[in-house]
Amino acid sequence: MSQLAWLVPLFPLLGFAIIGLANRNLSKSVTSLLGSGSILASFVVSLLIFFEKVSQPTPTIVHLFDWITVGKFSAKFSFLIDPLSTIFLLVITGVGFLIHLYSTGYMHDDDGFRRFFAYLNLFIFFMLLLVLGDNFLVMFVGWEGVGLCSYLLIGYWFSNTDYNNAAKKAFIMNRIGDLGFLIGIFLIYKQLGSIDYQTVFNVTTLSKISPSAITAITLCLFVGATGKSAQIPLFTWLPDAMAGPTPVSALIHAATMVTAGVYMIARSNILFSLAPLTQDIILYVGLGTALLTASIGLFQNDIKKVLAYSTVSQLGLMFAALGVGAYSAGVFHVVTHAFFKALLFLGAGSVIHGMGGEQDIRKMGGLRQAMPITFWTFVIGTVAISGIPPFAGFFSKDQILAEILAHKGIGITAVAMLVSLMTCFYMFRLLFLTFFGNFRGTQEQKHHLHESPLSMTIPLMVLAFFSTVGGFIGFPHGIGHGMGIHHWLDGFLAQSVAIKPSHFSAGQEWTLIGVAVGLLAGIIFWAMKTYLTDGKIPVKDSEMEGFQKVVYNKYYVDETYNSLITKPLNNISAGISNFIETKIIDGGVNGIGSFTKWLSSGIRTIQTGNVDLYFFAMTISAMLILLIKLFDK
Amino acid sequence: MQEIIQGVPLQHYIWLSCILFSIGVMGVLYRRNAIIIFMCVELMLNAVNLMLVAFSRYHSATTGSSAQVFVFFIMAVAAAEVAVGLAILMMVYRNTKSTDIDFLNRLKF
Amino acid sequence: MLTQYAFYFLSILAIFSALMVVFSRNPVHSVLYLVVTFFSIAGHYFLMNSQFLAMVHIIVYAGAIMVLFLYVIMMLNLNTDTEPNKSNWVKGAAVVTGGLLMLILVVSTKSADALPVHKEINPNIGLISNLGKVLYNEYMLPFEISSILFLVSMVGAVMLGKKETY
Amino acid sequence: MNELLTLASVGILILLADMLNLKKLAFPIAMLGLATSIAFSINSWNRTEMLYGMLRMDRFALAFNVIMCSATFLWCVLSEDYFEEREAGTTDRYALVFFALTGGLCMVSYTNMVMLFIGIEILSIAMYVLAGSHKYNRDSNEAAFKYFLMGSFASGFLLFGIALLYGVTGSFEMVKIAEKVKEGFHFDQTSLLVLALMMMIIGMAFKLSVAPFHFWAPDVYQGSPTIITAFMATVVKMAAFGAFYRLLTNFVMLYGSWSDILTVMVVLTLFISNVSAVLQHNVKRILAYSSIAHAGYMLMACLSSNDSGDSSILYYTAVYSLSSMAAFMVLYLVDDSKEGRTDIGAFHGLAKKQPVLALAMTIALLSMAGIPPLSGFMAKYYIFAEAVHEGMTGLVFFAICMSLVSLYYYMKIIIAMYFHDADDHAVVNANPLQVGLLAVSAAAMLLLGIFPDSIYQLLL
Amino acid sequence: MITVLLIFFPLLAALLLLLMQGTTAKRMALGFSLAEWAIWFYSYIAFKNNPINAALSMKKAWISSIGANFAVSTDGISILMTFLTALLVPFIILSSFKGKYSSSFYALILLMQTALMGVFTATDGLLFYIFWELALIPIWFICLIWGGEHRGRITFKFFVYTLAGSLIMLLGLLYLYFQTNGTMGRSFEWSELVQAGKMLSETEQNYVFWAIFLAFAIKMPIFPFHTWQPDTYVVAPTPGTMLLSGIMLKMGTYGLLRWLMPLVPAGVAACGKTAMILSIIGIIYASCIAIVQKDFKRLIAYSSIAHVGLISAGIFAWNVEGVTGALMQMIAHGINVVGLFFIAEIIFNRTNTRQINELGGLRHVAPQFALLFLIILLGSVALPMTNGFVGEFLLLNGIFKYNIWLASAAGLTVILGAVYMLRSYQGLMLGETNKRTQEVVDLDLNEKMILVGISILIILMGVYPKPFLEISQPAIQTLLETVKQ
Repeated sequence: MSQLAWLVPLFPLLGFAIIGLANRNLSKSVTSLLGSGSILASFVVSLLIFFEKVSQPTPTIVHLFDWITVGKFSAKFSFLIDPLSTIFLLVITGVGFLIHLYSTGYMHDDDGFRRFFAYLNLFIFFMLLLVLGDNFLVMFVGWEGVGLCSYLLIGYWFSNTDYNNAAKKAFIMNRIGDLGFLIGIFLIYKQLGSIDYQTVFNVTTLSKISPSAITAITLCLFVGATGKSAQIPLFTWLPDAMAGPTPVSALIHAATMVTAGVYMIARSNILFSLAPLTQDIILYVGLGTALLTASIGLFQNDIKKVLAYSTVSQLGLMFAALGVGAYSAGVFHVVTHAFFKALLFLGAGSVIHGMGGEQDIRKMGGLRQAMPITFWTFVIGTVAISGIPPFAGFFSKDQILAEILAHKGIGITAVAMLVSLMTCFYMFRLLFLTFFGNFRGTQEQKHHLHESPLSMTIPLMVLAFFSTVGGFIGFPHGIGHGMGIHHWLDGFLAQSVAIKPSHFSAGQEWTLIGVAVGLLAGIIFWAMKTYLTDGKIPVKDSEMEGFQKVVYNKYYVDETYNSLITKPLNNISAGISNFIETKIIDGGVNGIGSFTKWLSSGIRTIQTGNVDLYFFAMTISAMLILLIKLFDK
Repeated sequence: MQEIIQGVPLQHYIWLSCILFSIGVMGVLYRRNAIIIFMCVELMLNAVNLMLVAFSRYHSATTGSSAQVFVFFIMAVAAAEVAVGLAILMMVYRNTKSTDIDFLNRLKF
Repeated sequence: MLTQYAFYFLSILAIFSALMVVFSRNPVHSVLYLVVTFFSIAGHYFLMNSQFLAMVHIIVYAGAIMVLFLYVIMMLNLNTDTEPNKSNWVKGAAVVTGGLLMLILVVSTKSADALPVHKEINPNIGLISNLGKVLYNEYMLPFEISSILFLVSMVGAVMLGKKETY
Repeated sequence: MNELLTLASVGILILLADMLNLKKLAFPIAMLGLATSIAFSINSWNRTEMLYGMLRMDRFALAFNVIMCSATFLWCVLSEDYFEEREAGTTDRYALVFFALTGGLCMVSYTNMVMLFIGIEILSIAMYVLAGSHKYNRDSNEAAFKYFLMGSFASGFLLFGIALLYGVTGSFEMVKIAEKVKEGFHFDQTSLLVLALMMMIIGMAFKLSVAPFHFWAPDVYQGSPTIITAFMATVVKMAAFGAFYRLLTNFVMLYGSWSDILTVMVVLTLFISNVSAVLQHNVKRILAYSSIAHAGYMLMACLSSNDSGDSSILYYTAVYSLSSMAAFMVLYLVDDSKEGRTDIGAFHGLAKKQPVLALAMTIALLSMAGIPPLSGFMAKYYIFAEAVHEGMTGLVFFAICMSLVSLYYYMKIIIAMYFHDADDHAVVNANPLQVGLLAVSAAAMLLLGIFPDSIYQLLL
Repeated sequence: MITVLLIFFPLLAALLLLLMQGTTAKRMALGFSLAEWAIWFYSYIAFKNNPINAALSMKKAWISSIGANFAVSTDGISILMTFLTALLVPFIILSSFKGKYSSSFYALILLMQTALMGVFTATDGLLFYIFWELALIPIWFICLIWGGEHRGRITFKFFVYTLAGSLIMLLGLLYLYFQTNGTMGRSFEWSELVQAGKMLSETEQNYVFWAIFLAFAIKMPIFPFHTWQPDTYVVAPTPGTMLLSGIMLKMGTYGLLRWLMPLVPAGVAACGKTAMILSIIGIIYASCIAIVQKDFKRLIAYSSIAHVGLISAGIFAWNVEGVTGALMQMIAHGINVVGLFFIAEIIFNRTNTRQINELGGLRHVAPQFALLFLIILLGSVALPMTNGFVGEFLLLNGIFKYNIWLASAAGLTVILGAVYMLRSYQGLMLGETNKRTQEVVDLDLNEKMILVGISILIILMGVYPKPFLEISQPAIQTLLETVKQ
C-alpha cells in the first residue's frame, strides 16, 4: 500500500485540475463532490497506509522521478512514508476532508465556489507534498506551495484591498522565512553533499561536520519555520490572514499549514538535537511568541482574531516543546490542536455564518439558544484547548509542560503555564461573550440567526468527538508507558532520544496535572465571574486606553515593522529610483552625450566660414607642426 | 660652402626664396582682396621656382636640367591655374559684386 | 664681385617689391610691384645662367599672367582703393605669422650649409637645346599630360565664363 | 598606358561630340570609356608597366584605377538625369570629370614628383571648376572660390617641399629619392630633409582634408552641387589618398619617425570632424564631416602600415567610396527633388515614400559607421586590427569612441527617414535604374562586408 | 549542416517575406518560424542520437586573410539557447497578430532570429562578433519604426550604448587574436583563443576580461550599465521588447558563459568577484526600483535586470550548479518575460495605460487572464514547480558554493521579487474595477493560445526539468574542465 502513496497527493491534484479547468461548466454540487471526494479518497488511502505501517513500521520510499540532477546535486521527486509523515497524512486528509465538507455548506452562496474548492484542493496537494517529501527540496516545494495557496485563499475576496494586503503580507513574510529555509538547504548540501533525509539524518555522518555548521543549518531552518508557523518575529501575518474565508482559517491557518514548521523541525530532529544553541533559541522564541500572542488574545474582540492569536500562541508552545527536544510532544500537540482548533474555527465560522458575516464578539451574545450544535461543539473545543482533562488538549499540553519541566526547570515551566492559563481565560471569555448573555447585535441579525446546515454541523460534531477523545492516542509518558503516538514515533526519534533522553517520574507528572487543573479552574471561574455574572462587555475601540490599548493594538508590532522595514524600503527604493538611477547613473550616461554636444557646439564654431581664418589656421598649424618636428631634438 | 654663382652661396638663394615664400604667405593672410591674395600665391610659387633654379645649378652636374624642366611645368600650371582662378573670380564677382574674401561666408559652422 | 652685388641688388629689389605687393593699398600698384618682383627674379635666373627660364618667366608671368590680372582688375574696376581694411589686429597677426614662418624656414634651412659641395657647375644646363632634350625625352609624358591640364583650364574657364541659362 | 590614354581620350571625345552636336553620345562614350579603362586595368593586372619612368602601373595603381572608374561609372549612371536636364555645360562637366580621373590615375601611379604635381593640379583645377558649376548659385560660387584659393595656397606648400627635397636629394624620382634617403645624411642636413617632407605632408594633408588642414572641406562639400560633392568625396579622395599613401610608404616612412605627427593629425581629424558633425542639420555637411573623418581613419592605416597595409587601404577606400557614393546619391536625389533642400528635414518620411532609397542610404550610413556585417565594419576592422597589432591600443580606443560619436549623426539621418513624417509634399523622384543601382550598391556593401577577401586579397 | 540551416533558414524566410503583404505575411511569418522550430527539433534529435554528430557543426574558411572561419557547432549549451530562440519567435510573432505591422516587421524579426542563432552557435570569434552586432540592427529598426514616444532618442542611446560595449569587446578579442599562434597562423577559433588567453599574463587577462565583460554587461544588462534598458523596453513595440528581453539579453549571459569565462581564466579569478558583486548589487538595486515603479512595463524591465543579475552571478560562481542554473534560468526567464510583456501589452491594448495605480480589478472582468497572469507571475517569482524555481534554486546554490554571504544577498531576490510582483498583480488585477477597467473583455483565442502555451511550458519545465538539465551537462562539464586545466 505504501508504494501507492503517490495516490494520496494525486487525488487532490486531480480535483484541483478538474475543478480549475472545467470551472464554469461544473455545477456546484459536482464541484463539492469532486472537491471533498478527492480528499476523502486521499484519506482512505492514508488510512490504509497507516494500518500497513502499524504492522510494518519500517520507512518506505516511493520514487517517482528524478527532479533536479546537476553534477553531484540530486533532488529526486520521491516520497517517504514513515510514522511521522503518516500521522500528518491522516491529520491533513482527515481534518481537510471535514473542512471541505464544511465548506460545501459555508461557501454555498459564494460566487467563487469552484475557485475556492480548486484552491483548497491545491492546498491539500501541496501540504501532502510537504509532509511526504523524501528530501528537503520536495518539502520546500510543498512549503512554498502552501504559501501560495495561503496567499490565494487569504485574498480570496479580492475586491477588498485590506484582504489583498493581508494576502500579500502573508506571502512575503513566508518568503522571508523561505529564504532562510533555502539557505539552510544550501548549507546542508554544502556540508553533507546531499539533501536526502536518509543521508542527512545520520548521526555518524553528522558527527563529521562541525557543531557550528549544524547550528547554522538549524538556525536557517528555524528561520524558515518561524515564517511558516508564525513565530517571532514573523508572526504578524497570521492574525491578518483571518481575512480569508473561515474554513481556510481553520484548515490552513490553524490545523495544517502553520504546523509545517513543527513538522520540519520534528523531521530534522537529529539536526536540532545536535544543536543545543538552536534548541534554546527555539524554546525561547516559542515561549516568547506564546506569551506575547496570548496576551494579545486577551483583549481581542474579533472572534477569528482571538482564535488566530490563540493559534500563534499554541504554535509557540509546540515550538517550546521542540526546543526542549520533546518532538513527540510537539507532534502530539499538532494533532490535538488540529482537532480542536479546526473545531473552534469552524464553530466560529458557523457563528459568523449565522450572524451574517459579523465577527465582533461585542455584537454577539446569547447565541446558544439559536445555535445549539455550534454552541456545544464550541464548548468542547474551548475545554479542549484550555487543557482540561480528559479532553484532547489536556494530554498534549500537559506533555509539553512536563517535558519543559523536566529539561528546563520550574521557572520556564511557569511561563508556559502562564500561557496556558491565559489561553484558558480568553477562550472562556470568547465563549461567554458569544454564546451567553443577551444578544447585542441588530434586529436584522437577530432575525437572521439560525443554526447552520448539516454539512457544516456534521464536521463540527466529528471534530468535537476527536477533540474529546483524541488525547488518548498519546497518554502521558510517565503514566502509561509506551502508549500511542510516542510509541509510534519512538523508532523514528531513536537517534535524537539517544542524544537527549528525558526522564521524569509519574509523581512529577501527577503533581503537574494537579497544579494545572487547579489553576485552570480558578481562571475559568474568574472569566465566568467577569463575563457571565458581571456581564462585562469589552469597551469600544476608541475608549481603550493605557496598556489595554497597546495590547489591543498588538503592541504596535505591525506599526513598528512598518516604520522599521516597509517604509525605509519604500523610501530607499524611491530614492534609488528618483535620484541614483535617474540622476547619477543615467545622468552619467546622458552626460556623455550632453558633453559631446557641448563640445560640438564649441568646436563647430571654429569653422567660421571665413577664408581668412582658414588661412591663418592652416599656416599656424603648419608652423606648429614644423616647430615640433624640427626642434624636438 | 657651395657657391651657386660667384661669391653667392647656395644658402643665400635658399634664404631668399624662403623670405619670398614667407612674404607670399604673409600677403595671403594680410589682404582681403581675392585678386591680391591670388597674386601672393603666385609669389609663393615664384619663390619655389627660384629655389628650384638655384638647386638645379647646385645639381647641375647630375640632374640640374630636370629641375629647370620642373620650373617650366610649374609655370605652365601656374598659368592654367590663373586662367581658371580668374574665371572663378569673375564669376563670383558677377554674383556678389565683390572680391572681398570676408564677404563670402555663407557656408559655415 | 659683380655677381655678388647684382645678387644683393636683385634680392633687395625682389623683397622690397614683394613687400610692396602686400602693403600697397591700390591693387594696380600691387600688380605693378609684382611685375617688378618677377623681373628681379628673372634677373636671378639670368645670373644663374638660365636664360631660357628667364625668358619664359618674363613671357609667362610678366607678359601673360600679370596682364591677365591687370585686365581683370580693370574690368572689375578695382583700380581704386576700394578694399575695406582688415582690422589692425588681423594685420598685425598676419605680419607676425609671416615673420615667424620666415624665421622657421630660415633657421631650418640653415643646414643647407652642410650640403656636400659640388665643385663643378655645368653652365650649360639652362640652355634651350639642353632643356629641350630633357623635356622631350625624360619628361615626355608630363609634357603630354600637361596638355590635358591646359585643356581642363580652357574648358573650365570657358564653362565658368560663358553666359548660360537654365 | 592604355588606361590613361582611354580616360584622357574619352574626355577629348566628349568635347568633340559636343562640337559635332552629338551631345547624346556623351553618356554612352563615358560609359564605354570607363568600361574600357577597367578592362585594360584588369588585362594588365599581372604585369607592372613603367611609363617613361614617370608612372608605375602596378597592382596598387590598377586596383585604384578600377575602383575609381567603377565609382565614376556608378556616379555617371546615377546622375544621368542630372545631365539630361541641363542642356548647357553637360559635356563640359563630363569631360572635366574624365580629365580629373586622368589626373587621379597619375596621382596613384606616379613615380616622379612632376607627375604627382601635374596630376594633383589636373584633378584640382577640374574640381575647382566643377565645384563652381552652379554658376548662379552663391553657395556654389563660394565653394569654388574657397576651394581654389586654399587649394592653390596648399599647392605652394607642396611645391616648396618638392623643391627642397630635390635640393637635398638631387632628384624627382621616387626610387632615387628613396635611395638617397636610405643612405642617410649628416646630422646637420636632417632639418632640411624633415622640412621638405613636412611641407609635402602638409600639402598632401590639405588635399586629403586631414585636420588641421581640413577647413576648406566642409564648406566646399556643402557649397558644391551635390553631384559634384559625391565625386569629390569619393574619387578625388581616393586619388588623394592613393598619392599620399605612395608618398608615405615610398620614402617618407623610410626616414625618421613620423608616427607622432601623424598620430596627432589622426586624433585631431577624428575628433574635430566627428564632434563638429554632431550638431549639424545639413546632411550634406554631415557627410562632408564624415568624409573628413574617414580621411582620419585612412591616415590611421598609413600609421601602422606593414605588408598588409596596401590591402587594408585598398579595401577601405573601395568600401568607403561605395558607401559614400551611395549616400551622396540618395542625398542628390532628395536634393534634386526638393529644390536644393539638403537639411535633415528633407529626409523626413523617406522610408515611406522611397523605401529602397531609404534602405540604401541606411546601409550606406551604417556601413560608414562601421556596423557589422556591412563592409564598413571590416574596413575599420582591418585598420584597427593593424593598429592593435602595432601596439596603438590607445589610439584605437580613441578611434572607437569617435566612431561611436559618428553614430550619432549617421543615426540622426536614419531616424529622420524612418521616424518622422515628411514635412513637405515634394515627391522624391528616382528612376528605376537609379533605384536598382542603389539597391545593388547596398547589396554590394553587405556582400563585401561578408566576403572581404574578394577585395582584400587582390594585392596580396 | 543542420546548424547552418538553422541559422540561415530565417534569413531566407525574411527575404521571402518581403515579397508578401498584410495578413499573408503574418501567417507566413508564423509558418516560417514554426518551420524553424521543426528544424531545431530535427537538430535536437540529431544531437540526442549523437552529440558529436558531424552534421551539427561546420567549419569553412571564410576570411582566410585573417584566419577567420565560418565555424558553427551545436553543443549541449547551444542547443538550449537555440531552443529558446526557436521556441519564442513563434510566440512573439503570434503575439503581434493584432498590431499593425507590415511584412518588413516580420522580416526583421526573422533576420534577428538568424543573428541570434548565429550568436548561439558560432565557434569563431569574429563570426560571433558579426552575428552579435547583426542582432542589434533589426531590433533597432523594430524599435525605431514601430516604437512609442521618444523612440528616436531612446533607441539611439540603446544602439550606441550596446555598440560601445561590443566594440570594446572586439578590442579585447583582437588582443587575444594577436596572441594566437595555431598551425594555420592566427585564428579566431574559440579553442585557439582559449589557448591564447591562457598564455597572457594576469594583468593582460584583467584588461581583456573587462573589455569583453563590458559588452556582455551592457547587453544583459548588469548594474551600472543598465540605464538604456528600461527606457528601451518601454518604448519598443511589445514584440520588440519580447525579443530584447526574451532572447537578446541571453546573448549577454551566453557570451559570459562561452566567450568570457574560458578565455581569460586568470582574469576571471582576479576580477570575477567584482563582476559578481556588481551583478548582485544589480539584483537588489533593480528590485528596489521595481518596487516603486508605477509603469508595469518598466517594472518588468527592472525585474528583468534583477533576474539577469542573478544569472550572471551564477555564471561567475563558475560551478556546475551555478552554470546549469544560469542556463535553466535563461530559458525560464525568456519564457516568463515574454509572457509578462505580452500581459503588459494586453492590458495596454484594452485600457490604454500601463500605470498600475490607474488600473485594478481586472480579475473581475477577465478571470482567465488573471489566472494565466498569476501562473506566469509565479514562474517569475520562482515558485517551486514552475520553471523559475529550478533555475533560481540552482543559481543560488551555485553562488552559495562560491560565497555564502553573496548568496544570502542574492537570495533577497526571493523576497523582493515577491514584493514587487505581487504588488503589481494586486494593483492590476485585484481590488475593485474602475472606469478604465470595467469594460475590459477577457482574452480572445489568439491571446489565450499564447498565454496558455507559456503557462504550460512554465509548469512543465518546473515539474520535469530533467531533459533540459541532462542535455547540457556534458557541455557544461567540458566547459568547466577547459578552465581548470
